[in-house]
Amino acid sequence: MKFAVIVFPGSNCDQDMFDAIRTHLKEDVEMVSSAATDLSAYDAILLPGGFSHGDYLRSGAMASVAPVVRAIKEEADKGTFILGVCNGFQILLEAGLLPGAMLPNRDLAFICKTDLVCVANNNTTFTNLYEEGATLKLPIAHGEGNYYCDESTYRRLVDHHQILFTYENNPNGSVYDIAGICNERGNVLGMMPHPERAVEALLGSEDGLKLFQSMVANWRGTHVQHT
Amino acid sequence: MYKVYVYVTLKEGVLDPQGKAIQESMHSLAYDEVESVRVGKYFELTVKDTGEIDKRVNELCDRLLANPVIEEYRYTLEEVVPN
Amino acid sequence: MYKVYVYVTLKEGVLDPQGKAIQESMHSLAYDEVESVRVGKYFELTVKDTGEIDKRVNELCDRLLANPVIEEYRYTLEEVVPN
Amino acid sequence: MYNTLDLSPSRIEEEQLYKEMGLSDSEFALMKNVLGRVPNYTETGLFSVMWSEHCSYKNSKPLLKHFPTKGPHVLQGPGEGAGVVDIGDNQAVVFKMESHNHPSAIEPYQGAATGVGGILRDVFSMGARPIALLNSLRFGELTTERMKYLFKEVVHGIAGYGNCVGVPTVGGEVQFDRCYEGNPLVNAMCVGLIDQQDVQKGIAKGVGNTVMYVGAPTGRDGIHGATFASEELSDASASKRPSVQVGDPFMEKLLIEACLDVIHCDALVGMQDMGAAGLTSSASEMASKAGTGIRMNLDDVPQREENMTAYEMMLSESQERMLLVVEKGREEEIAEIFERYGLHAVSIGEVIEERVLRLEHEGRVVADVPVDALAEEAPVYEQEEVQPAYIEEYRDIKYRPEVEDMGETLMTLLKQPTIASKEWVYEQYDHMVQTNTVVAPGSDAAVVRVKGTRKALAMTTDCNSRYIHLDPHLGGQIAVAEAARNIICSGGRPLALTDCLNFGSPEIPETYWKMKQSVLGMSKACTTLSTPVISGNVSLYNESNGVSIYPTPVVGMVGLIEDLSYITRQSFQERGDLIYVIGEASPEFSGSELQKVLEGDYFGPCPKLDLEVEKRRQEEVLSAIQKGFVRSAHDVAEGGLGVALAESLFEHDLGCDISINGEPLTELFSETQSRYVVSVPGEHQNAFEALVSDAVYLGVVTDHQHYCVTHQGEDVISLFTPDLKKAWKEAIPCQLKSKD
Ligand SMILES: Nc1ncnc2c1ncn2[C@@H]1O[C@H](COP(=O)(O)OP(=O)(O)O)[C@@H](O)[C@H]1O
Ligand SMILES: [Mg+2]
Repeated sequence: MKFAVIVFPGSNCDQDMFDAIRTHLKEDVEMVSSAATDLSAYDAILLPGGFSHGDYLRSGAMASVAPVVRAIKEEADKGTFILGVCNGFQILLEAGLLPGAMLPNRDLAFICKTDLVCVANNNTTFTNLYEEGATLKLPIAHGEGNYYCDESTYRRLVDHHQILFTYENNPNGSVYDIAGICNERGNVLGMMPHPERAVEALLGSEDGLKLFQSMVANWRGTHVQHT
Repeated sequence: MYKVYVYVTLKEGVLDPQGKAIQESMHSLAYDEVESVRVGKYFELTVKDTGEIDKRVNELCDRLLANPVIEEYRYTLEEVVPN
Repeated sequence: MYKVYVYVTLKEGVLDPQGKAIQESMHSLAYDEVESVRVGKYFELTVKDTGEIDKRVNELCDRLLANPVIEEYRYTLEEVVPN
Repeated sequence: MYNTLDLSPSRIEEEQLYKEMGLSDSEFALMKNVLGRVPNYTETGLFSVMWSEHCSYKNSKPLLKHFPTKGPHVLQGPGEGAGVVDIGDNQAVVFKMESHNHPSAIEPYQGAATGVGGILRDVFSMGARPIALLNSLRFGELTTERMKYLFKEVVHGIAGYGNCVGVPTVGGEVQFDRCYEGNPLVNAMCVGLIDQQDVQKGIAKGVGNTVMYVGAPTGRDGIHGATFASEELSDASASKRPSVQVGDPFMEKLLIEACLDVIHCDALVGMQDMGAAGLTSSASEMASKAGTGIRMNLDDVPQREENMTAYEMMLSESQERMLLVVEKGREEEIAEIFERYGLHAVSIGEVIEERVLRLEHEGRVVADVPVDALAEEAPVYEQEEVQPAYIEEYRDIKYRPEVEDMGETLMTLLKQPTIASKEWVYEQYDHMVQTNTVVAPGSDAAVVRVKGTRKALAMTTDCNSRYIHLDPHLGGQIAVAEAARNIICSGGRPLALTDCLNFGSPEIPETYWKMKQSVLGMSKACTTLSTPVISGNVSLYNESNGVSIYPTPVVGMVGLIEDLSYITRQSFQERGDLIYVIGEASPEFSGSELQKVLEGDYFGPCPKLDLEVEKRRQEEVLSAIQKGFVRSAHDVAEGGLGVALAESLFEHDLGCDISINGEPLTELFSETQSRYVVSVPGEHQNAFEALVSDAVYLGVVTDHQHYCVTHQGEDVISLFTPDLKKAWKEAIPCQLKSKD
C-alpha cells in the first residue's frame, strides 16, 4: 500500500507521519509537495499537522486553497482514503471536505498533552481494528481544536455515524466532545489527536497504530461495510 | 487604486470565548460599564482597480478571509487618488 | 448605551507576517491586483455611558486592547437608544 | 532619526553624538585611532553595535576566560554560533542559550518569541537540526496584574514561536522572586543534532566568493537592539520602544528546512545568522574569522521599507535573516535550493582580500572599516570589584526556622509558585513534535531519543539564584552541580554546558565582584565534574530603577544516555519499592523556599557543597541506574526532601511510608546539597546498598495514596496524596486567576 504525506509550507508533523508509516507500519510512503496536482499514484493521502502558511489566517485556511487540494478532492470522490490530523483536519474543514469549522480552544491557550479519546464508531475504514468504545491514549497539540458545527449538521453527523472519536474529558470546548469525524462516504477522516505520535511504547502509547493498520487491512480487501 | 477595509466577525450564535475573556479582564480592572465584547478581524487591503472591484473583494472574502460556517464579513471601499 | 468599534493595527514599519502571508496566498489564487494586506484586530464593545466615555475607552485601549509598543488604535462611537 | 547626510564626521565628534549610540569618549578616540580619521555616521554606528557589551563582551571577556572549554569530546567550543559535542556514531549535539530579557520586559510576547527564533538560528546556522528547545524564566511575584501579564505573554510567545516551527519545547525552569519585578529574565536554549561532517562555520573564505542574503527583508526594526540590550532599563527606554521586533516563525520554519538542505551543496562556504547587530556582525565576524574582508552593495539588500539609509540597514535587527558565502559562479545552485522553499537568496557582495568591511550605497562608499577592529578589537574592561559588606555578615548568621506543623509546612511549600507544578506553562508548548520526546517536561531532565540509535540526550536548565545572592562562589558551583544532578537522575552522563550570565551593571563594583565569583565557582564545578562550557551568552545591566536582579548565571546542560534502557524518571513507579535518600541533611535553611515563606527574604550562609562528594555520588547514582538497581531518581532541591518525596508520588498517585531518624525539620526541609531520593526494587536492595555509599533507607512506596512520615514512632506528617497534588498542581493557575 502506498501512502502520500502532503507537505504544505509550514507543515511540521510531516516527518513524524512519514516515520510512523515507514518505521512502524512498514508500508511504502512518500512526501508530496502541496504544489502537486495529481495524486492518483497513492492509495492513501495523509495531511499532517503543523502550521501551514504559519496559520496566520484561520488554521488551515490558506493551505485549503493550495493546488494539491483540488487533487485531494478528486481522490476523495474516487474513494481513496484520506486522513487529516490536526492541521490536516483543519485544512479538510476549510476545504469543505468535512463539515463544520474550528474555533480557538475554549481556554484560549495551546494545549499539548496525552488525552483519553473514545472510539465512537469502530465500523469504519479507519477504526475497525479497535474495539467499540475503546479508550485510547492519544497526544493532542493544538491551539484551534474547538470543533464547531450547528445543530442540524450535528444531527447529520450522528445519523450517518460520522463521529469516529470523542474526548473523554473535553480539553478544548468542541461541540459534543467531538475529536474526529469522517465524511458520509467514510473515506475521509479528520481528527485533532495525533495517532502518528502514538505508535511506540517508548513514547508512551501505541494506541494510534491500529488506525493505520485498519486502513491497510481495509485497503487489502477486508472491507468492512460502512453503516 | 482602492483601500478596502474588511471586517470579519463571528456569526451571531457562535460562542466568542476571546470576547468573554477580554470582558472579564476589563471587569477585573473595574471597567464594569462594559456590557459585552465581541472580537473580530480587520484587514486593510490596497487593491488595484480592475473594473469589478466589488465582485473581486467579495470573492476574496468568501474564499479566504472569512469562513462562512462561523463568520460573516462586511467591507468598505475608499478610492485612493494617487498624487 | 454606546456601541464602540475599536480597530487595532500594527504601527507603520512593524513587520506584519500575517499580512504578507495572506497577500501571497491571494496572489497564488491569481488576485494579483492586491498590492498589500495589513492585518489588525477589531472589537465591538457595548458600553454603558458613565459620562466620560472617551476617556474610559482610551484607557481600555491603552491598557488592554492594544500594546502601544507595536500597535496603534482608533475607534468610533455610536449611541444606542434603547427601545 | 537624524538626516544622516547632514551629520558630518566633525559634527559627530564636536557634538559628541556618538554618546547617543552608547560609545564613550575613550572608545570614540580608539575608533579614530584605528581608522586614522574621524568616522562618519554609518561607521560610528557599526562600531557602536559591535563594541556593545552584547556583541563584544567587553566587560565579561576577562571573566569568561576562566571557564574550562575543552574536553575530549568537545568538537567546537565557544566562538561559533553554538558549541558542538561528540556523541559517538559520527553524530554530535549542538547547543547554546541566549537571553532576551529587555525586549521581553517591553513586549513580552514578541520579545520571548524572537528570543526563541534567534537561538534556533544559532543552532541551524551550524548545520544542525534543532531537536529541542528549553528556557529559563524569572519573574517577580505573581501578585500584580502586570507580572501576571508578563508571565502569561512570555509563555504564549515561547509557545507561539516554538510550536509553529515544529521544535519541541521539552523543559525549562521558572523562579519567582521580588528582585525580578522590574527586570524579568527570559533565556532560551536550543539543542540540535548533526552528523559531524556537516558542521558549518560562519566564515567568509575565498577571495572573490559571493555574499548572499536570504530570509526576511530588512526593515527599520530593532535598530540599536544590541546597545539597548546592554543598557539599564529605565523610563527613558520607552522612547526606544520600536527596538522591539515582531517574529515570523513561518519564515523561520522555511529557513530551517532550506538551510539544512543547502548545507549538502558544496557550493556553500560559510553561513551565519544575522543576530544582534544584524548585517554588521554577521558580515564582519565572518570576514574576521577567515582573515578576509567583505564588500557589499547595500542597494541589493532586500528592503521592507522605503528610503532606508546605510546606517539603518546595517543596524537593523529584523528577524529571520541569514548571510551566506558561496563559491563564485555557483550562486544559481544555491538560489535554486532556497527557491524550493519559496525563499529568495540574493547576491549582495563579495569576499575581498583587504580585511575591511566596505559598504556601498547609492553609488558611494558609505563605510570602510577594518573587520578585525569591529569584530575583535573592542576595548576590554577589567572593572573594579568590591565584595559587598553583607557577604561576610551572612556567613555568621545561624538561621533556624520556627515551624509547628510539618504537614502544613509541606502543603504551603508545594503551593509556592517556584515549587508548584509548571504544567500550566509546559502544556502550552508542543513538547512532543518530532516524536523523540521520551521524558516530557515534569521530570528532572527532559529526555529526547536519537532516532535510529539506542542513544538519548538528557537536558535541563538550572540556576538557584538565591544561593548565588548569598554566596556567589558557592552558589555558582551549586548551579552547575544541580544541573548535572538532574542529568544524572534521568540516566545520563553530563557532557557539557552552555550558560547565560544574567547580571546587573558591571560598572557597580559589588555586582562585578559577584559576577566574577560566580564565574569562578561555576568554573571550579565544571572542572571537577568534567563538564566544559561550550557556548553561552552574557546579559548585563539587568536592573531597573537602580535595583539589580540577583546574579543569575543560568546553566543549560546536556547529557548522553548511552542506552534507552537507562532512562529514568523522577516519579515512583511501583508499590513496594524501597525508598532511599542519598546524603545526610544538616540544618541549612538560608536561601531556602522555607526561609522565603517565613521571613519574606533570604539571608545567612549558602548551603555547603563538597565537590568531591558531589562527584562521587553522581558516579554512584549513575552507575546504580545503569546497572538497573534504581526504578526512579529525583534530586533534592527547593523545598528539601519533603518536597522531593511529594513530587515523586504525583505522577502515579502513589503513597509512601517513611520513617526518619534525624530531627524532622532538618530532615524534611533543609536544602542540603548533593542529595537524591531514589526508589529501588526489593530484589536489588543489597546490590544497591553496596554500591551507593551514602544511601539511607527511608521506607516504602505504597498504593494507599497517603504521604506518611513518622519520627521515633510518632506521626510527623500524614496527608492524602491527592490533596497535596491538588495544591501543587493548581497553585499557578489559581494565582493567575485571583484578583488582588
Ligand atoms: N519554563 C518552563 N518551560 C518548560 N518546562 C518547564 C519550565 N519550567 C519548569 N518546567 C519543567 O517542570 C519540571 C520541574 O521544574 P523544576 O522544578 O525547575 O525542576 P528541577 O528543580 O528538577 O530542575 C521540569 O521538568 C521542567 O523542565
Ligand atoms: Mg530536579
